[in-house]
Amino acid sequence: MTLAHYIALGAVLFVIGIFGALTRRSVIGILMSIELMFNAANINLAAFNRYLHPEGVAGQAFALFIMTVAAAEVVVGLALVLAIYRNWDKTYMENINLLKG
Amino acid sequence: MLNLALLKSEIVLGALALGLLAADLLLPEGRKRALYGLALLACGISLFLTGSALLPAPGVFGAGVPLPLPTGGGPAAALGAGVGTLWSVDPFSLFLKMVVLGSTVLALLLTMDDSSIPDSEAGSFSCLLLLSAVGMMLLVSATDLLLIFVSLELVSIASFILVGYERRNPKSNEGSLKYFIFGAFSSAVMAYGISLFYGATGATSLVAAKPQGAMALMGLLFILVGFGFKAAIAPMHFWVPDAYEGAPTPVTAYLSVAPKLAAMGALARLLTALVPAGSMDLTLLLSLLCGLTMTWGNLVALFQRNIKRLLAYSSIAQAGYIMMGIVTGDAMGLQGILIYSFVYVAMNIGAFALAVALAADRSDALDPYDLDSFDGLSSRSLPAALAMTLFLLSLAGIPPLAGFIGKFYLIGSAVGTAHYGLAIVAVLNSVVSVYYYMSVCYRMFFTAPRKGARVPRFGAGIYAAAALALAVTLFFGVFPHRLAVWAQFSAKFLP
Amino acid sequence: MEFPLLSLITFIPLAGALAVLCLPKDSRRAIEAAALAASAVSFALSVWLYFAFDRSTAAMQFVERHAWIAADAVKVDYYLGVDGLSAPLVILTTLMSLIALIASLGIKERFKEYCFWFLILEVGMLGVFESLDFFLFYVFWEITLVPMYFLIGIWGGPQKEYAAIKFFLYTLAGSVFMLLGILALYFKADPHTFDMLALMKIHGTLSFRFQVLAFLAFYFGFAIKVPAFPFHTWLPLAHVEAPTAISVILAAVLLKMGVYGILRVNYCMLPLGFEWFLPILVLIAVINIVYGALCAMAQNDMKKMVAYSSINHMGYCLLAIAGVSATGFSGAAFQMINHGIITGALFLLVGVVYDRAHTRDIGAFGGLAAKVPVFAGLMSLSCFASLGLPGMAGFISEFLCFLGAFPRWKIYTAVSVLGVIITAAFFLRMIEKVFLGPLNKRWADLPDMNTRELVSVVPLAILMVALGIWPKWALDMMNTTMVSLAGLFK
Amino acid sequence: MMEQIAFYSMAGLAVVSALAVVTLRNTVHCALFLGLSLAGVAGIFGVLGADFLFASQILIYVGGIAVLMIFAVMLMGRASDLTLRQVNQEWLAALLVCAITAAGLLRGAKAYLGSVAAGAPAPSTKPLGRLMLGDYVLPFELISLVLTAALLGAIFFTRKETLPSGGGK
Amino acid sequence: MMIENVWLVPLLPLAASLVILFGGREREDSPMPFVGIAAMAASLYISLAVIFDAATGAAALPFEKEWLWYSFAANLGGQPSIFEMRAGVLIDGAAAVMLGVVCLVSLLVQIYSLGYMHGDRKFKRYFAYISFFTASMLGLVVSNNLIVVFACWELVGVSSYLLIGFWFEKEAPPYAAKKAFITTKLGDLGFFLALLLIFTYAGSYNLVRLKETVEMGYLPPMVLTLIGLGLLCGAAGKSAQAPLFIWLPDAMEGPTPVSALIHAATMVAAGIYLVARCYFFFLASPIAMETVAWAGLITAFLAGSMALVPYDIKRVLAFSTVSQLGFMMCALGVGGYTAGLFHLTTHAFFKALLFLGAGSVIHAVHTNDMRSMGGLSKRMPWTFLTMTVGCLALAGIPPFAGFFSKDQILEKVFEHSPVMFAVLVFTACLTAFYTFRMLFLTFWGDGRDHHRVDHAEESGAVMTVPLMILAALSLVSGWALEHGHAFASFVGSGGAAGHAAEAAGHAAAAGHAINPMVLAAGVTAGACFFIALAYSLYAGRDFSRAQRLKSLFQPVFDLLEKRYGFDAFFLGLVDLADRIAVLCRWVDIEVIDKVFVDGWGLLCRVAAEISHLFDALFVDQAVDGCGYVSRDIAGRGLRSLIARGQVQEYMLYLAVGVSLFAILK
Repeated sequence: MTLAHYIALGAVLFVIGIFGALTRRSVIGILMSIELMFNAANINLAAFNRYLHPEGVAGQAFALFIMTVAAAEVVVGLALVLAIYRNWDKTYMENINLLKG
Repeated sequence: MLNLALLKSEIVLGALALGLLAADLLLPEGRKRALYGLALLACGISLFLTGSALLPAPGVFGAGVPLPLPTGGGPAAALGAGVGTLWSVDPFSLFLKMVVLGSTVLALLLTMDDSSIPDSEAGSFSCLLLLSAVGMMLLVSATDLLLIFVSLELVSIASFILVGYERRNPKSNEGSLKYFIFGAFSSAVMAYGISLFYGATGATSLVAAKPQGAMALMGLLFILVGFGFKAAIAPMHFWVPDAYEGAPTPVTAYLSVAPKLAAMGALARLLTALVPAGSMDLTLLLSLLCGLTMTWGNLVALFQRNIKRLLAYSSIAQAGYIMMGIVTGDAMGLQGILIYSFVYVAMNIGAFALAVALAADRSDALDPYDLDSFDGLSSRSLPAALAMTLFLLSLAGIPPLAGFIGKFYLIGSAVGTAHYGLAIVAVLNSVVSVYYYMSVCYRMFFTAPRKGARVPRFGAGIYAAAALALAVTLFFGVFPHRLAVWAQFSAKFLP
Repeated sequence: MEFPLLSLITFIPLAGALAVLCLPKDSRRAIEAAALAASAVSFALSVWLYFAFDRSTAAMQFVERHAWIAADAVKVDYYLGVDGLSAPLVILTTLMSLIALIASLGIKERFKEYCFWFLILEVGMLGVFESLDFFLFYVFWEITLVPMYFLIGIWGGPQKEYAAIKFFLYTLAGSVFMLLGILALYFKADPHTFDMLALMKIHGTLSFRFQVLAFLAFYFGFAIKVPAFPFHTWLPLAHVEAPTAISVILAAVLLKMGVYGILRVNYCMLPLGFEWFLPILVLIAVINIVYGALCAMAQNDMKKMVAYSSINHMGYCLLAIAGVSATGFSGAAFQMINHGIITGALFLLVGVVYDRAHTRDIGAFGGLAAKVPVFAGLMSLSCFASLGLPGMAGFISEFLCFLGAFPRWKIYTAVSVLGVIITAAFFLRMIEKVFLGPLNKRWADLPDMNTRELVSVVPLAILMVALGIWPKWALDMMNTTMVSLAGLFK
Repeated sequence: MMEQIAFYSMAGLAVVSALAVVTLRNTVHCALFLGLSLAGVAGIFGVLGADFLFASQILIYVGGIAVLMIFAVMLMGRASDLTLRQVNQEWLAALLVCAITAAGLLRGAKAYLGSVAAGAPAPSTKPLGRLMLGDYVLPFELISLVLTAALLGAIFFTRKETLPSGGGK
Repeated sequence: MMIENVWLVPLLPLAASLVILFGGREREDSPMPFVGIAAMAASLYISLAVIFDAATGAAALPFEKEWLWYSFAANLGGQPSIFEMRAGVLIDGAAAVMLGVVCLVSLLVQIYSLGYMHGDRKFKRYFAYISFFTASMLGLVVSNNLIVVFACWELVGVSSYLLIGFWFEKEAPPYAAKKAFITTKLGDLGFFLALLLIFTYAGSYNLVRLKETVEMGYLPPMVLTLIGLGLLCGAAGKSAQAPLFIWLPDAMEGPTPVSALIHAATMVAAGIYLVARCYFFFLASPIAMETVAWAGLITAFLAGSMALVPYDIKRVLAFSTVSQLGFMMCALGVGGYTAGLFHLTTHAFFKALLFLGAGSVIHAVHTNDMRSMGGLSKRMPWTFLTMTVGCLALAGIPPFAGFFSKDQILEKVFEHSPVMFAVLVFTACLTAFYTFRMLFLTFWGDGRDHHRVDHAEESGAVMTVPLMILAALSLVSGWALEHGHAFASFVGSGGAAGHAAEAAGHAAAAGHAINPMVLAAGVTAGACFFIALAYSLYAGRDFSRAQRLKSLFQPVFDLLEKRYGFDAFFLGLVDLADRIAVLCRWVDIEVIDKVFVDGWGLLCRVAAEISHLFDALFVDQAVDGCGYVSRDIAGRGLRSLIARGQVQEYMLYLAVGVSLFAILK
């Protein structure tokens, strides 16, 4: 197994995440896609750490931080969605359209 | 070498922010406003700690004697500055920390008189505000991508919540949600970028990194996206108008200044650390983004009829001006970033302060922040109209106001480093910007007041904020020497 | 420390402005007194400047220099001084400001704001002529814009808002390029400096390409102000819409800032660029003269006509500068003063008639000379002065302008002499249509000029005759400087 | 060989589930597949020998985030969600963009074809702990502030409006 | 010595004019005119004293005295330095003579005006203008500096403007005044260019120094020619030479004494005087000389012919002036310096006389139209008598003044070119014809308009006495001055350029000189013949013969009445200028403004629209969403299917950018 495999895997996940983030119609769908993107980053970090820079664990540590941050974002995001859902029963992105230029 | 003591102002502020939460529980329902006072106090303490680190800096607060050049740890250490594992407390970051704290103070002052945030939420609101301030202060100190990422996230998450603080205002919700989605997306992109960067360099530290190769470049690009989002650089600015319009106005004022400046500061540090070291040249990309940011912000601002949106777009353009300093990267440009940050806080929040004051009278209107709030202001309150005029002119960069000094540095550095195209774009943009700034003046001076318009009342907080902002705008416009010397001193500490 | 004469001249109006701001809106008398006093003291000090001015040296006089910003990247001095080019303009500025202020005493609405903006404007104008530091120069240059915007926009005519913003944006567009030029020069100097006198000495180190580009940047800024063809179209609009006193200031002082800049900066600092641009400059000058005059001839609005005549007259200045000779420079410098006085008077007089008749349409009048002889006399006098009648100030300067340009540009000068006759034609036509012939019954009870108007116009009338008969009073101030200016690159 | 089997199975799991996450209509299914995909990623961590990361991934992501998502979906779901298209009309453009990005990234990844792992993976829990409480103590503490802020936000947004708050609109 | 005080000559009337203008109130019986008359008398006294001193040799001519006027920075010899502009007086013979003539005529005109303008509302102002007019002319005469000459030259123009347009309440005078000013100004352009050339090449405006420079041959011939032509241009404007004479007939709209002044001494004389004063330039350039001669010749003939047809008494006189000025110009052009100046002098007297006489007539009958006159000889004997003297002088009948001066001119011209001579002689005969046509029409026969003529009365002494003085002068001046070449030697006493050249010319032309007696007799005979012709045509009750003649030569008459189309030509020119001006105005508003100002704005606007559109696509959604949220949730659900997700579009856009960059790098 070469590093390239891992990086390619990360890239594919990342791109799938982007695709989801760009196309999902529900906020939660977007959130899920973004989680995929974070995971892609984590795979990269872990793989790089293992293959290129095995002398420390900085990459893995970073991945942990990313995980936590992602969790925090999910919390805030879901809370926000919940609040909006409660207010107006809307979880679709394009329905949120009050502000105009 | 942890040197956590260097970060005493952040630590104290963070602790006090949490303390506010505790105080929130203790205070009875009717007395919550006192928390604003406590928050101000916290900022004051932090400001004092930050400032005291600067006190020994000659030529800044003291007499204008020549500055010692920073050589190694010598004078920097004497300033209470130093380097931790992931951060560096140096005059550059100290400067920006004071800017951040200053804008926090002003935003708090505005909040005290703004009706959009219920008093019962004062505790959590000011806690979040202070937390984001902590994030920014660490952001400008950070020398490692890890710390940058985490502090940026702290700022972002606090901001998402702050924007949505008018819970029952659909606009606020919507702004917050858009801001959140876009913020999360760019965080993810940035995280991915950092991973690539880590792969290419083996470290996340800016100090040791020698980025090379396509992967590192791509990593940097993705990291830039994160910063661009935070600093609202076009084309990553789309969240700005909605978030700004939806947010409670003090938050808008705050967001239009502090995170932007902090991100710019961090970006400056990042790029000065990385770009000269590596073999890649991001100047073209950066100057394109810079020009685009200025132009886009200004052109779209021409159409706005809502003062918040207008200032939102104008703040995009202002970010573009500041970015010029990053593009050029020379001493003058870096000083320009600092000077402009400093004065930008004053003039932008000053303008917002007046907008808040005027909107307070328009609770009946469909849109209290419509530009027609300004109609005939000069006949209702000449001082207010003049103050607003000065803020706007300063934003437009008309001398002898402080905004000009900053812009002068930035454009100067562009000319000095032969970025003539960028300089021309910048000056043309400031001409365009005059048009919409003046359209506000037009309403204040040339039109008759709306029927039933009253002499605007200023709460103590708004009054203090506006007065402070005005004083800074005027004083540093006419006597910019101290500021220039301070910025010069501070910018020298960047690598 | 020497007596800071120039600072006082410049900043006394600022003190006046602040005083006006502090006075309550209703106490009109006090506001009038404060504004007039500030302007008058400034004028009195500039009269002192006139007498104390050393006419035998081309060096800067009354120099004041203090460090302002002393950072490494930007070193700016508060650096004032006048020489034979700027001193007369300073005096002109204080004089015209005082006169315009007197003329604006008739303003009824928002008088306090008016005085405030007006005095700020005066500060800016004076500063432009006195600054010897580029940064300071630019600061003052821009300071003039904002008050002008408000003065036109609040107290102007029907299209005032459009005129105001057009003026603001257009001149700002010019001046930002000037800023680029300033910065470019700054970085070319070693050590970097904004000191204009020092920058005059570095042209030897500047490449041709640089000089051309910098020249264009500066020229763009100044040409809009002059205004030189084709950047002149803001002027008629601004003039027509501006209130009388502001038209006066606009014509008498603001336009001079452009010519002053071209002389002081483009010529002195960028000789190669100047040389390169000369053929175009002279062409522009001729167009200004002939085309400006022709446009003026086609106008029915008196104020517009005078405005276009300004374009024509500033063309003489440009032509003279294009001559690159001591004579030409003298001519240009003197023409600036004279144009200020004469056109100032013309605008005042047009204002007088507009105040009474509420129209400026030339065709709407007729035979007024019988009804308002004093007005007719002063107007005719000013018109004749403006068309360059000998014995009046305009003649000497126009003549010097042509004389200065002729050795170098014979054909162009010959063509631009045509402008003289066109000028004569439209002024005489105006006089004929407005004052002569049978009295238009509509104006049967038009009152003649009142004291306030006389007080504002008569000094100018006296000056235009006095300077025509005895130009020594003005020329002696300039001569040495002009000789040294012309000798800069020999 | 084992490694390869493990890698490909885990990678396949992650990718296929991820595709399901972004394409399926039923949001509940999406959330379930997200859990699977995250678990696949956890497997990759395992293959890489990042033991602590593996554990955290299972605990935090699969056990926490994915479950939270499912809850949220269930809470807010409507009948129509099951039938409506869950993809907006820009999917083609998005696909194009993704293809381009993927091409760029994969091209970059090709550079690492030659690099293979040196030695056996060392257990990482201990060094991670040292790092977190050593050099990384500041970000570590900062994360707590991030979580506090997120918590504050979550409380704020989800709290029912109880009292008519003073001064609010 | 009075000559030391000669600078007072122009200044006294100037002071007087200021005093009159600003002193006292405007009244019909204001005493102010006497200030002017007194000043004029004083000036006349000084002038006469100067002439006397010079004639007796007590004062040496030329006399020059100058003061520093102002100094300006100039590039002389390529080196910038301070040039001192000095101004002062330079009196040579010609100047002295002119001083006397101008002062005298002006004094008489002013006295005459006391009667003529009596009762006018702007009585006082009139005298202020007249004094100013005279002052300007005197300044022009005495000045030694061409700039001052030019200044006074222009002031003459202005004062003529004021005086011609004096009755500005009427329609025509203002127009005529403007026409006069602009037309002369047109000529002045040439003068102005000449001035520029002079300073550029000679570096001075001092006449004495210029003369030295020119005579040393420092100036290239081309330049000299151009200078000469420029000066001629100026002179043509002021002295109403072809084709710039169009203003002069219109200038008759002014009060008649003013016409007298303009035509006799001040304005039109200025041109001739200028050419004489700058004669050294012309002498140095044969082309210029020749042009002067031809210009004069053509003018003389054209104007003389045009004078044949009008019925306006002043117009006839006006054309005659133009014609006579042509004579003078022609004389100067052929080298007849003395002759030209001599004719200028004598012409001043008899033309003033004729105009004042005509004024007297007009004053009496209140019309200019000669068809309404006739038979006035009985009612206005003094006027008739003096005017007859004038006419005889103008017609060149010996021993009247005109004879002598015209004779000299013809002699000179004959020496130069027989063709020109022939034309001039013919013109001289025409002169006799139209002069007497006028005289006969006015005074002979019976009154055609009894209503007017019967009420005509002889003017008062204040008007007739000046007439008599002028008549006396017209009678004797020619003879007296011709006697012993007094005039020639006096004019030449300043060492004037012309005189020396003339002496040289005499020697050269001695070969084909004409016998003076033959010439005199021939011309006189011709003149008499034409007078007789005029008598036969116009002396009768009606002028049926004249009408028949007219119908015979209708095209010619038409041409003459249309003034050879010059007026139409200039009007067309003005019209053209107007059209160009309107075009310019249009270009300015529609093109320049749009391109250079609004164009930028438009560009900006377009760019802004584009970026706004972009933002609007994402931000606005072009859906009026405001308020729908709370109202219409269910309906939105379906509609939202076709709506687009903006946030994702932002991100899409961003992703496009990033990915493109990723590929490109």
